[in-house]
Amino acid sequence: MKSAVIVFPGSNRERDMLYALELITGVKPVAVWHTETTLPDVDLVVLPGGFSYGDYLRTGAIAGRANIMTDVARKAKAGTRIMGVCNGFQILCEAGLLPGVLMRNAQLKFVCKEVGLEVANAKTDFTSKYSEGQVWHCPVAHGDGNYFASPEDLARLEGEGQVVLRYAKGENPNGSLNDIAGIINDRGNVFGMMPHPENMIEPLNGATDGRVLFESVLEAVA
Amino acid sequence: MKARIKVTLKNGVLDPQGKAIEGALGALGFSGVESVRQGKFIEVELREQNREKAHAALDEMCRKLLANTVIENYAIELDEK
Amino acid sequence: MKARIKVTLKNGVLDPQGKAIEGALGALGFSGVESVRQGKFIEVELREQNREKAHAALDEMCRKLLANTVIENYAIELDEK
Amino acid sequence: MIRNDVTITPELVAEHGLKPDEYQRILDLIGREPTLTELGIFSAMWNEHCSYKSSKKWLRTLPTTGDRVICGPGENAGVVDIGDGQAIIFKMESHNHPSYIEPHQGAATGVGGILRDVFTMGARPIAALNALRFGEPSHPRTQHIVAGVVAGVGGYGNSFGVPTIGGEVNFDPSYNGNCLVNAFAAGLADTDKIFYSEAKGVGLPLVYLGSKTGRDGIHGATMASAEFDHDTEEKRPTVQIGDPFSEKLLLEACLELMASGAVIAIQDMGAAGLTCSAVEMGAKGGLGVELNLDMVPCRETGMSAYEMMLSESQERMLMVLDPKREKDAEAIFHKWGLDFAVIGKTTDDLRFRVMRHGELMADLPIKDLGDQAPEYDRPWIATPKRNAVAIGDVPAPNDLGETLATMLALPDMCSRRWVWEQYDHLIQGNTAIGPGGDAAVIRIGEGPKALAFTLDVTPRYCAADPVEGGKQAVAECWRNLSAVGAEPLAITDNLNFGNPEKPEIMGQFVGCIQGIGEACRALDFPVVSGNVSLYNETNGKGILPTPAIGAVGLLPDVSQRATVAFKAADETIVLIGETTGHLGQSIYLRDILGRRDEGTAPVVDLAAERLHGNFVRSEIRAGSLTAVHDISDGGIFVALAEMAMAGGMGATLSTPDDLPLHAWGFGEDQGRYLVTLPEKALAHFLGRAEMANVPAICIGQTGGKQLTLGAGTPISLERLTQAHEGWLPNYMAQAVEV
Ligand SMILES: Nc1ncnc2c1ncn2[C@@H]1O[C@H](COP(=O)(O)OP(=O)(O)O)[C@@H](O)[C@H]1O
Ligand SMILES: [Mg+2]
Repeated sequence: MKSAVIVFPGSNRERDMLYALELITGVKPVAVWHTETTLPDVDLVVLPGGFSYGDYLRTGAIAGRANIMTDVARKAKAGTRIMGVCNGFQILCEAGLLPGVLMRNAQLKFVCKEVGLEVANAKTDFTSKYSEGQVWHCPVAHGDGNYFASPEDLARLEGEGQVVLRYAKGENPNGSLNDIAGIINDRGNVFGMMPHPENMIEPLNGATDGRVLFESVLEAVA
Repeated sequence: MKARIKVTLKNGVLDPQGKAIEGALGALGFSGVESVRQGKFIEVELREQNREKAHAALDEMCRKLLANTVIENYAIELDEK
Repeated sequence: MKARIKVTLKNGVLDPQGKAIEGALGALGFSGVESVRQGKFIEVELREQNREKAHAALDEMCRKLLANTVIENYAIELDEK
Repeated sequence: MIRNDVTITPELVAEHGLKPDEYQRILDLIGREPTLTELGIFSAMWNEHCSYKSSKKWLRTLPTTGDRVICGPGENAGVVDIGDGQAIIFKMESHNHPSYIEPHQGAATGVGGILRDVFTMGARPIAALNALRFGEPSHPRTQHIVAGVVAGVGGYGNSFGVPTIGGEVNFDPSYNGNCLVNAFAAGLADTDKIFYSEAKGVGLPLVYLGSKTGRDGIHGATMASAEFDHDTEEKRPTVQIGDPFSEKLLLEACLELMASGAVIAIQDMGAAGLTCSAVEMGAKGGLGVELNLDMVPCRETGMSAYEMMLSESQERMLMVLDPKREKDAEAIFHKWGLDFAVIGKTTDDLRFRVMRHGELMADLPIKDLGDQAPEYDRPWIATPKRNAVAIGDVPAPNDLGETLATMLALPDMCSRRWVWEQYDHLIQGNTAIGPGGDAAVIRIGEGPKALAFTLDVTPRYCAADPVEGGKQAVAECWRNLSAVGAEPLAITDNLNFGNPEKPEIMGQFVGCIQGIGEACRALDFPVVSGNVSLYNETNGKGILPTPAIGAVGLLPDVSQRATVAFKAADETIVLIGETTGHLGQSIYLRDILGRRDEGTAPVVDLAAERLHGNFVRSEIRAGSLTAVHDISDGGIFVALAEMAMAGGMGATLSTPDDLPLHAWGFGEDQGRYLVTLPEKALAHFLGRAEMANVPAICIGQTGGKQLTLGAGTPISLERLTQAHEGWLPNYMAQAVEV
């Protein structure tokens, strides 16, 4: 599987993502600098975590309008799989590729800890190797992960099975509506999540639950 | 020309910061605070001297970047003169 | 009574947010932006009906919580009426 | 604009923190009255913070060399060889005064400064830690300072992208007017690609990189050396704002530039920014420096030479570049969106010249600015020894279990989860042991090698007995590293004290250094970098002597590491080390019985320390232990409770026959560990301990959901956990950072 990771000024989990992708897919991913205008031809485009542009103004706002995002939108339309993790999720929302927005955590504090994630939809390319309702463990590390969408958008997301991951009961770390941790677009190729599966891939991390997500994509591509 | 832009959350949009400030004010002993909403206040200095053109440019800046119109409203104020 | 509070950075205090927005506006093709400073805009709804008392309370809220007076200035505006 | 040709009055000299005899020294050195810019330069170079004038004499007594030491104190950070052509580069630094004035930004820029020290030398930061000390919880400013400092430390490190993996938090009334924020950072580099600040070559361009210069923190360095009084408010406008985003860009740009081979020398702009960095680079290289300030990228208009030389704007660097590579270098910086300007050159005449608008604003002998700084042998009085407390004079608690619960919920003893959950401790994906254990462990690259990190000091011991306290701080670090299975390599220190002009305070300082030096020599644990923060006093009252130690250890194989959590039921708990029931200066005496500052500090037997640590480490590496925890504050009972809470499993202890239970369990004797192992392995283990001459006794079994402490009433784990986890979040519940 060929993959690309977009690097914005202020991205800081791109190295973690590059490492995870290479470890799990066996192919070295391409790092793409934000000023580029075209993405390479790949099976998966990843927007990694971090504080692009310092997360100033709004998280993901400035990166959401970077040069490369025009091609991300084009690729999304053409059906390429796109995944945003943490800041990447925030950027996809700001760029309008996913509905809603990630607001400041309800406690107004950055939160880094392991949480349980419940698979709300196991029929996506990103979660097919989990089972529906399964709870797996994954770290979160963010200050703005509080998912919000208009009542109409929310109803649509829930109705169409576009809510893919939820924080397990009682473990919502940020006040997200409906405990939403990850969503997918209606077409099923653009996926965003706040937690960091790339930091849960080898025994050193305490568990390898996050690996399954990458393996799902790998299987979908094959 | 100087401009001031107020970006505020739309009605019905959750405002965790406002809520927390409200709580904190209560804890500090301020009673009678019914609600708090937090927004942004952006001051822009423009080379443009024509008020209309300046306003049009600022409006575009707001729509393209300064406000997320899914959740935010904005208001532009230009310096007198 | 409704009040609006503008919290802005003092002169000379570094404003990384403003700087980043300035850069982003430039990259989006807006020319002629000379400077951007970002502040906060806080709307407070108070039960107090007496203007003077409301102002005094708001002033204290600013000093105690809403503004960081080490680096920020604040301005209070009360609704007409 | 501030003029340069003002008359230098005694008041102006005093405002620059220079004493009359120090000013006379300046007059003698340059043979004329200085210009205002020159006075500013001298005040920056000669204040306590930059010149170490009160501490130098004593710092020289510390051991700073060793087989693995590549570079000791004197550079931006210490460099230690970890094998395979790799080095770990680390240092700790204080940002105490700025953090008291503006907790969030003060702490943030403290973290920014220490990260810069590390990557200036060519290292990519892999770990950050922080030692924090706040006033008593009931003090009206404490909550605000805790909230701001923690948000500031986290905000900067999280955005920059370094895992913040450990540290310390203490509360004490002596910090009411002077909080301590000591930030530690470590980075990884190849031993053949380390960069130093010594300029080489005449006529080479001096390049300014990073953010623009503003009027931030002018007089910040001077402020850091002045005692606070009630007019502190007046000093406020000197705060600097941190911009972690720019720092991250600066990191990437610097590393890219270094890899390109263009960098000859590099120095970050820290305290007293341009002045200190330019003087140091020139003086170290035996070269003069000429600056043209008109070329300095400025954020504000109309800045004078004086202001530019003293500005402490953050996220800036100074480099000497290979002139042939200037264009490539500029391209790299523009790619990262950072300012780049040639602002001067090296010369062969050993003068430090500063030009502004074509005028010579300063012309000083560059070497003398550093070498001729005053150095004091300040008078000192040794701290009087405290009287010992006899065990018989210390009553037992009514209910041992409840007392343990109370102890675990004390401000100094409760869980720090509220703090570390605000720090990204997982980024970079190498965190093998995060916050909450004895030492944090970070894998190096793809392993199997790993490094362990810890920060420690027990200020109440240092106050009671500076020498023993100094020894104890080093020994506890050494113990924490050993407890995870790491070989202790080297330390950095951050010496926080009150006003050194008072002989009693100077006595604390001297005693602590003696103790630190003694422990470092006995444990082969050299000091490779450090920082001194003096004048931590408000209205004449000094802080507890707080020589924080930061230490680094090496694990050859990350899979051979130990953690504190109990792993399985029915395992045997073994106590390593000698127990005498030392209750002097203990948490039990101070906080349970309210007998503050009573008794002698526990004595550290360095030979025993070494023996026990080496034994525990070799057992961890042999895979014979299932859990390991060192014993520190609160004694055996607290250590046991921590292991139980971490593992979600209780334990039953037998009753000692030679000591009262409370003295045995709450005493704070040094050089001890608790370890667990399967019962069937016990006999062999005890045999090996005996062979090694290490005291080891079996004290109980794991299992169940409660702690049974000898004859005491059992207490449930749930109750202990609630108490332990509850205090800090409850205390901070009302604090909001807008
Ligand atoms: N400011 C802090 N930041 C991150 N971790 C911290 C901080 N303060 C304490 N910790 C962590 O909490 C745990 C307990 O701290 P402490 O009681 O000082 O440990 P020890 O007694 O082993 O030195 C340690 O793992 C330590 O690293
Ligand atoms: Mg310990």
